[in-house]
Amino acid sequence: MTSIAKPPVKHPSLRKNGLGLTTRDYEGAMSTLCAGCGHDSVTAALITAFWELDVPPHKAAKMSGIGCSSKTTAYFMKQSHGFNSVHGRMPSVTSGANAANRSLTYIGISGDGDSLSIGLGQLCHAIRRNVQMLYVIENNGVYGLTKGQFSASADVGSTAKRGEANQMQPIDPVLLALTLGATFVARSFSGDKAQLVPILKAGLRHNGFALIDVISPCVSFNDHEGSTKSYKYTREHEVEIAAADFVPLRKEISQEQGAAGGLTSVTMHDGSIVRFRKTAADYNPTDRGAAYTHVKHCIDKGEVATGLLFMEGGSQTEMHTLNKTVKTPLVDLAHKDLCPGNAQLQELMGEYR
Amino acid sequence: MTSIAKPPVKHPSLRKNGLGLTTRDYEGAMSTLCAGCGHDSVTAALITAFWELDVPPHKAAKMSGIGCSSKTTAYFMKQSHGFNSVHGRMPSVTSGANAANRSLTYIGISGDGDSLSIGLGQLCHAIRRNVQMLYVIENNGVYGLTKGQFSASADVGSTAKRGEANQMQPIDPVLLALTLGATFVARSFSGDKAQLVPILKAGLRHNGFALIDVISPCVSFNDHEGSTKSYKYTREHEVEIAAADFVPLRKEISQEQGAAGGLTSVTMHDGSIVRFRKTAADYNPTDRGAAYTHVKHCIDKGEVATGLLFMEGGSQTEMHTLNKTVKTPLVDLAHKDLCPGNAQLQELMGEYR
Amino acid sequence: MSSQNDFSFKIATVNGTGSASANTLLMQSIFRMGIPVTGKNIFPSNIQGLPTWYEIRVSKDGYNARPAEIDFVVAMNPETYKQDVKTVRDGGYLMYDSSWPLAEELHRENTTVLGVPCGELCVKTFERDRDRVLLRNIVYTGALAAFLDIDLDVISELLREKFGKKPKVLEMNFTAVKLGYDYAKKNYTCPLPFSLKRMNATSEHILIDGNTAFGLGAVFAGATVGAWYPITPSTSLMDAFTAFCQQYRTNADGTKNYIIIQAEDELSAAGMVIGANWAGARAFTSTAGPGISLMQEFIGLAYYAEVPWVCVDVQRVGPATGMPTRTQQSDLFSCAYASHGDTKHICLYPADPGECFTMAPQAFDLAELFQTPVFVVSDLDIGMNDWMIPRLEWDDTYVPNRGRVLNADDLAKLEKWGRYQDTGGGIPSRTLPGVGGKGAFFTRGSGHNLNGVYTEDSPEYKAVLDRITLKFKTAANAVPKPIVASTGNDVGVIAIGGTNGAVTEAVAHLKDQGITVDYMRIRGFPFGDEVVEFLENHERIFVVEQNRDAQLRSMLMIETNTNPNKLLSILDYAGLPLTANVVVDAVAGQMAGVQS
Amino acid sequence: MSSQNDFSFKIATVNGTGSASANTLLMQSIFRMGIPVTGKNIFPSNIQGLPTWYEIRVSKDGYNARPAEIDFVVAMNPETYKQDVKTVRDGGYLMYDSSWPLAEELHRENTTVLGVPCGELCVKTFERDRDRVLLRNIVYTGALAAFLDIDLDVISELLREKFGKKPKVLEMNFTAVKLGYDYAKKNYTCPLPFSLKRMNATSEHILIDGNTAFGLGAVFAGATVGAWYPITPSTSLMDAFTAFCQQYRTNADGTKNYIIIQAEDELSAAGMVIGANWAGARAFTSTAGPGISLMQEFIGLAYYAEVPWVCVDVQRVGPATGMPTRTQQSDLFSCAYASHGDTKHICLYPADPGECFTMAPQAFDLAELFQTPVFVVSDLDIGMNDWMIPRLEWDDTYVPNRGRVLNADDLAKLEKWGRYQDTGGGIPSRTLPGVGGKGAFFTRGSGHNLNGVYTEDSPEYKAVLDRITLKFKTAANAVPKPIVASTGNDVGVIAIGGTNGAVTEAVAHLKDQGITVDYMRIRGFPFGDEVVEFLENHERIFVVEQNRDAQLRSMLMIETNTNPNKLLSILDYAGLPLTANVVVDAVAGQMAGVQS
Ligand SMILES: Cc1ncc(C[n+]2csc(CCOP(=O)(O)OP(=O)(O)O)c2C)c(N)n1
Ligand SMILES: Cc1ncc(C[n+]2csc(CCOP(=O)(O)OP(=O)(O)O)c2C)c(N)n1
Ligand code: SF4
Ligand code: SF4
Ligand SMILES: [Mg+2]
Ligand SMILES: [Mg+2]
Repeated sequence: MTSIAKPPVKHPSLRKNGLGLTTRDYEGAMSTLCAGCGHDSVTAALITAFWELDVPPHKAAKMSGIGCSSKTTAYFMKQSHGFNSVHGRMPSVTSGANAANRSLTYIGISGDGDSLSIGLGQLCHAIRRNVQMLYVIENNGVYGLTKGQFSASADVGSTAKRGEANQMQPIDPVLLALTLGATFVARSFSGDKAQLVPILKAGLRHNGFALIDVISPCVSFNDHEGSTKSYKYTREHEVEIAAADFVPLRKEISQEQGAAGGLTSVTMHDGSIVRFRKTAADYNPTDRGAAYTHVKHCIDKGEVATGLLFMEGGSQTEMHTLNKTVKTPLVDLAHKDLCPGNAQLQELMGEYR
Repeated sequence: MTSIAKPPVKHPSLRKNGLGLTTRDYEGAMSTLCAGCGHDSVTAALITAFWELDVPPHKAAKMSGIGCSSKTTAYFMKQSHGFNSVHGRMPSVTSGANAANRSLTYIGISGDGDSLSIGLGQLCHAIRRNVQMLYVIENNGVYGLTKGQFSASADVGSTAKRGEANQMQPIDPVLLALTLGATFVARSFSGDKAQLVPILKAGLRHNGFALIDVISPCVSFNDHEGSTKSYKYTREHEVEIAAADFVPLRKEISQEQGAAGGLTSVTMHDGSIVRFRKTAADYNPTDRGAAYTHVKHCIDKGEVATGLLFMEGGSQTEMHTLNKTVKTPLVDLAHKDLCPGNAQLQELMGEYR
Repeated sequence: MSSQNDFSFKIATVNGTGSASANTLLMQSIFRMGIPVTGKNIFPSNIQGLPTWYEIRVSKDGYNARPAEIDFVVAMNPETYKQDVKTVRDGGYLMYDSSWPLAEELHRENTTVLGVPCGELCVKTFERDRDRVLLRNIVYTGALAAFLDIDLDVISELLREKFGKKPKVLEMNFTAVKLGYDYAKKNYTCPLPFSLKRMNATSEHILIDGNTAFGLGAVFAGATVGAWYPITPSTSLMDAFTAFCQQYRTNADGTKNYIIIQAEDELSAAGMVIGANWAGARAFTSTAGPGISLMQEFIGLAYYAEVPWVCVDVQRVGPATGMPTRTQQSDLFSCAYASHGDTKHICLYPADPGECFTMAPQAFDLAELFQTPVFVVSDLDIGMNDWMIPRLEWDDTYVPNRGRVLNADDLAKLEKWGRYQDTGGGIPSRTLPGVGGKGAFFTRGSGHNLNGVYTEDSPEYKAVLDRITLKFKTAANAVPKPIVASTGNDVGVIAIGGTNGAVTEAVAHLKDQGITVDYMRIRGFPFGDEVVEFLENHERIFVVEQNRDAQLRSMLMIETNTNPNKLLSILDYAGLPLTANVVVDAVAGQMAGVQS
Repeated sequence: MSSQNDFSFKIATVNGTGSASANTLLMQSIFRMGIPVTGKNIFPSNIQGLPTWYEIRVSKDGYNARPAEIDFVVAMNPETYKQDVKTVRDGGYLMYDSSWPLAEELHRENTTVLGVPCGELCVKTFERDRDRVLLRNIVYTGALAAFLDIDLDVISELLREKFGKKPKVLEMNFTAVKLGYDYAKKNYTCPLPFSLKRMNATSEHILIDGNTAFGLGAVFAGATVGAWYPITPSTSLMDAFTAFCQQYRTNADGTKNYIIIQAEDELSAAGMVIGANWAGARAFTSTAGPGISLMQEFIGLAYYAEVPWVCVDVQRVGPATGMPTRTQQSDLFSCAYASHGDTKHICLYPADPGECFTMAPQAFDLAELFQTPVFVVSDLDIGMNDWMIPRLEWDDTYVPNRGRVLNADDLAKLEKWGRYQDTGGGIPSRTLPGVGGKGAFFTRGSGHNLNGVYTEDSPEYKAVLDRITLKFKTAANAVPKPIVASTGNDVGVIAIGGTNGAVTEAVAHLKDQGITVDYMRIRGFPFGDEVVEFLENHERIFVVEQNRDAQLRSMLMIETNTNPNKLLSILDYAGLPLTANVVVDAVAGQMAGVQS
């Protein structure tokens, strides 16, 4: 027993999903994060999302960089392979893994330091390549693991624990992703599981790169008065713009009841449907320009726009689609399908004379 | 005599500027770029801009990365120090030089490969830090020096010399800079010296990070039919949105005659004025959101929006301003102003007991 | 085994619970009692909730190496009881928080177990949860005061210095100390057979860590630009530089005579430092292994373009992310031979925080004199642990050696100037941006000739590279000389950096056993004449280093052509500071083998 | 000095003017005449307008090293006349384009100057500027055909193969050949004293460069993922892989059995390759020095987390950007000891394009068997120049050695599985994502124990590192064995990679001078038993390498504890392929010194 008593992450029930698994089967190692860290709530939401989606744990791959946030891949789905790589370079490792084996569900978890400082270039280029993965930024405005320096997502005027205010303008991953042509862009809050889970589910099923910026407070270094990434600040300034109900293909009808109000539907590549329940008037989450303007507007007002902010269904620009990669994962091709053999070689040799 | 006859870069006159120097005094080594390379025209425009601004050559520092574009710093102002650093990392080297000596005029020259692939992270963070420098991207859509691979600025459908079309969406440095909060954003064309020179001048005087994306065709690898970065394509699709007249402080009145049409004036930190002559209706180059929307709109229509697209005058977020750095360049401080001395040390030692 | 002022104890706690300040308080109290003391913090790479240990060694003889044996374990973390119990020496003592009784199977023979219900005492006395958690540490401090005879007045004085302005907090701390103290006194025979007694051996000393010392040294050396990216265990170095700059470099009008940039990564930090030095500032960065790996390209640029800069590598356990909160000397190669192509770099190897301070100006002087990257190769143990060292002194006559920088006047006297021409010893002269005229030149990492002009011509390229080789030879006798303790023995020991305490102690212990050896501590790379002489003058040489691959030994072979057969490795690379017995055992074992 | 099929000539032109294809045509013609021939392209790091040279060596004995002397210089670039004239051997010949008359001061005694007005002939004959520039190269080809007795039929045949579908172009080329040929015949005595005569020594050979050969080898080895960033001189390697994949790996429906990603930089390329290998593909990257520097952090991750991958380093001249279009062997250290912390990596050293092909499957097999990065350390000379080598052969019985990969069935048989447990020789077993169950594990570059669980415990950490050390020992005898040519001499020569031709030739020449030496060409790192034996069995050993710092010699010392006194360096690092005389002179000089 440590002197810090941590409440074990609670799961709603031990119901079974379509694979006959309970949420327990989606758990991982004991978290070593601080008690109350937002990241642990994201972990809990991920467990629910994967469970509800019936993703077989061994068919998922958990990818991360370095940071408290990047550690969270160890805390769920111990039946999945995981790769805690190097700081800021998870996008490339995931791109490579996906290149080799397109049949897995890739979940990448990163922090604001990992993604927006050292890893900014890789994040942008993974978006550009539209690599199929769900990319979660557990955004707390600081470098947690190295003890609380401001990250590039720290807002102007947000104060550090010792009082000094950040002066530099933040990089907003949502605006950035919209600018770079990301095909799925969302923002949520670790403290809002009801909103987070459906977005995670939609992101996991998106045929391309799905980015979710999750405000995930750091209780040790950035949850005080004056911080704009604290639980309190986020709760008070969160404005839900567009909620998403994710409707997996075969459950389409049974979930219909969840829908209410003005609905926009986007059909995904596998036929499943995401319904945007607009909570902000006039919000059209399939219009990139409008999404950008709206999110920017919220930022200017000091509001945190959350929800599934933008999405293009059935993306045609996913990396393998553009490459025309064979459907069979490359790792499953037999050597005989890959090696031309000596007869071909000898024919070729004629060209080198 | 090589077998390739290259017309020497022509300068309008051997008139003297305020320092009594002619444009010859702003020349550099003989260019080793291909005859007709757009980059050489940018060099010529830079010579004119520096000359017209009366910048003493030795008070400028020419910074670059690696690429054909990055070589161009050698081809002008041989009286300035130059630093051809490593691929994609010019922003950091320039930031450091500027940190040490804020009294120089920093001109950074890069390519689309250097800036948008390997150097993307550094470019974004130099923008975020608002380091005072003029950052020129000589954008040709390819890696010239490594023989014509597509860069991240290649448009979808633009073809390579051997015919294959680029499939991935481009990263647009202008939209990116606007999103990241850049305080001066422009686009121009190496073939349009009349437009380019005033923008360069304004950028050189901007108190903060000034980004100019200059479409600068690569005659060897990307100037053919099918390319969207060719001379022909750019000429045909260029749409001037906002032209800038740069009015240096002490010449304010004499240049007034250049102004015509609807004018917006922005006063810069040193009192000089930039006048935007709007050539597109309703264009307000001091409204970031509007600039973004407009540029995006042009892109969607296949147009290349050029001109001084956005500018915030008298920036308060320039790196040294935020840091409250002393006005004297740090390199000019004497050791006695830097070293506390032994008496202070002994006093301090008391705290370590 | 009873001893006064010569024992060690270890406190096992959980990180993020306030034990760090209690442990510092303990160490400081002993120091204030005039007794030489050393503390080693063994902490996890996490913020809260994982096991952490603090080892304190009290040594009247002034030995500061990590103790080979622990006389007394204070087991405050039930999760690690099991392993903590094992680390008590035979016949030693174990104190634990008896609020949670120790399971029977965890008891150990030959160890005296002392239960002190610290948690329970806190719960009974304090109301708020937070206070109960925090003050539990002060309770064990009080108990230790009783067990070890720590002067309560000293503890009170320290608490007063710390909490003087918060009387309520101070009051609670006093109460907590008393709780522990009284409980121990009441229930056990105090003090234990080993205990403390005031001495007067620390009055000219301070307690400081190497990162702080270097940060301070950089201020005195005149560094004006710092660029960095956070990474354990180097972060506190730039934090210290920042704090000292704020203190000493802020002008009356609030403007700053410095700028410190938290870069977006280590590549950028390196670039900034190179740019700033190129522009003429003294600029530096600090990092750890992963940062050194990321900086490799830039290091090669600075080497070949001959731009000075200083980089502190506070080494941690590699390879890869490794163990960020453990210590090692495993970046010797990565620093000395950093970057692709033919490259060699000046390295300084501080042995303690005192040398971190003195080597700061040396590093900048060498970097500017030789126009090349200089690495200060420290480690986690030196950088983050508090060491007892003599007070730092500054020589006010110090003038920075900026090397051969030509200004406009100097240039006026020259007919022609070539940036990369040899001006003696292989060292070229340089100019700074802003000087113009014939001093203007183009810095490039691509092929250039002695005048800095681009070249792809083989002889021109070679002329520059060969001159750099010559420059490096010159540097060999400009770096800090080794410290040699020789009584003319055939057998020698060589070490670098933070193992000095352990090796010094080992040499003394060996002598007690009748084995006399000479000892050389290397302080700089390239190796100078003294190093070569030592190698030549000894028949058998033990090379002590904290890495797996004998990197120092390899460097000695490569650079001096010493016959490998006479270089015997003593390697220790499991991540903790070296203990003297490792060296004693290895040397004595070998010598016995030879003699028999 | 008159000779048949044994001479060399050099053509000086301007890049970007079409001379490259003319030079290839010349070389290919000689090859088709059955005569052994080698060509070295010495080109600038720029696209158009700078001097470039092409050296062709004709050697009936099959020597393929760069020639020490040039018998005949074809000076087509007036800008470099001055230096080109100097490179003709005494008594040699110089042809130049007499359209621009040679200045008096550029004439040289003891050299026969042959003016051929190539430019003028073109201007008179062809109308379009473009044709005039391009065909000027064909005119000198024609003149050389006359001077050297190149079979015009062979030239015609080659032109027909190339331009068969463009009759007008073909016609013009024929005309241009004739122009040069006739002019030479008419104005000079042809052939020159050295000339060509058909042989039958090339029928089982091909002309190919190493980058193409490795790209092809990677296809045969079953690599499915390539990730890269363009950099000279490695770019053409991934270009070749791409082209061969398009040819051999595109399915009937247009889908591809491969994916090649142009990454945003080398860090990303390394990450992709590591990710792809981790997922179970054979994936690789290719780069040059700067890329190796940038990949250092990732290399350490793969080393410590034990993820296989293959990286080809096509070395160029360092340090820094250096001379991208010149050759060197100066990344030996950067590859073998890449990354911070204690790390060592398997390296393969191909000597020619043939070995680039055969080492491709070897590299992937070794990477997967040992679960570690493998470097194929090539260089610009091997990678980008056309070499005459025996036709490539593929053994259709080859089965990829995937090493100890456990699938679900394998796992079912085990009670418990630990990722980093030794399964023999220090090699662990691994699983691929997708397998689940007890095969699932967490890959991390931070401290982990033999079961892959996170640890900060010293013994646990050490156990993994020590097992990796053992694994590396096992690898020493699994990498390609050295090629040893021994006749039991006391004196040996050691070389690696592309200098093999020069060293082989030198050994022969030395023998002619009465100096017999043994020769070992090392092909892999870590060094196996044969390497150690060779070192032990020779009293004096010359280590030939193309770098300044004797990196190979250093590695030999470090890894085998060889006495440095017997290892003599022959270093050549100015950027051009090695010539045999450098070795001959150094060895003969030393031997003379010893004997006298
Ligand atoms: C190359 C490298 N540089 C620096 C570090 C040190 N480091 C570890 S985590 C981290 C920042 C983490 O911040 P973030 O991604 O926001 O994660 P958080 O801990 O806040 O969840 C840094 C700088 C490292 N591991 N590797
Ligand atoms: C680390 C590193 N990787 C790769 C290269 C090779 N390289 C040189 S220039 C260049 C691309 C240049 O493209 P761009 O910046 O667009 O310049 P351009 O030549 O098109 O003007 C590359 C990849 C290098 N020099 N360094
Ligand atoms: S330091 Fe912050 S981010 Fe890290 S675990 Fe603790 S609360 Fe979470
Ligand atoms: S290759 Fe292209 S970019 Fe480079 S110099 Fe030639 S035209 Fe310019
Ligand atoms: Mg964070
Ligand atoms: Mg380009």
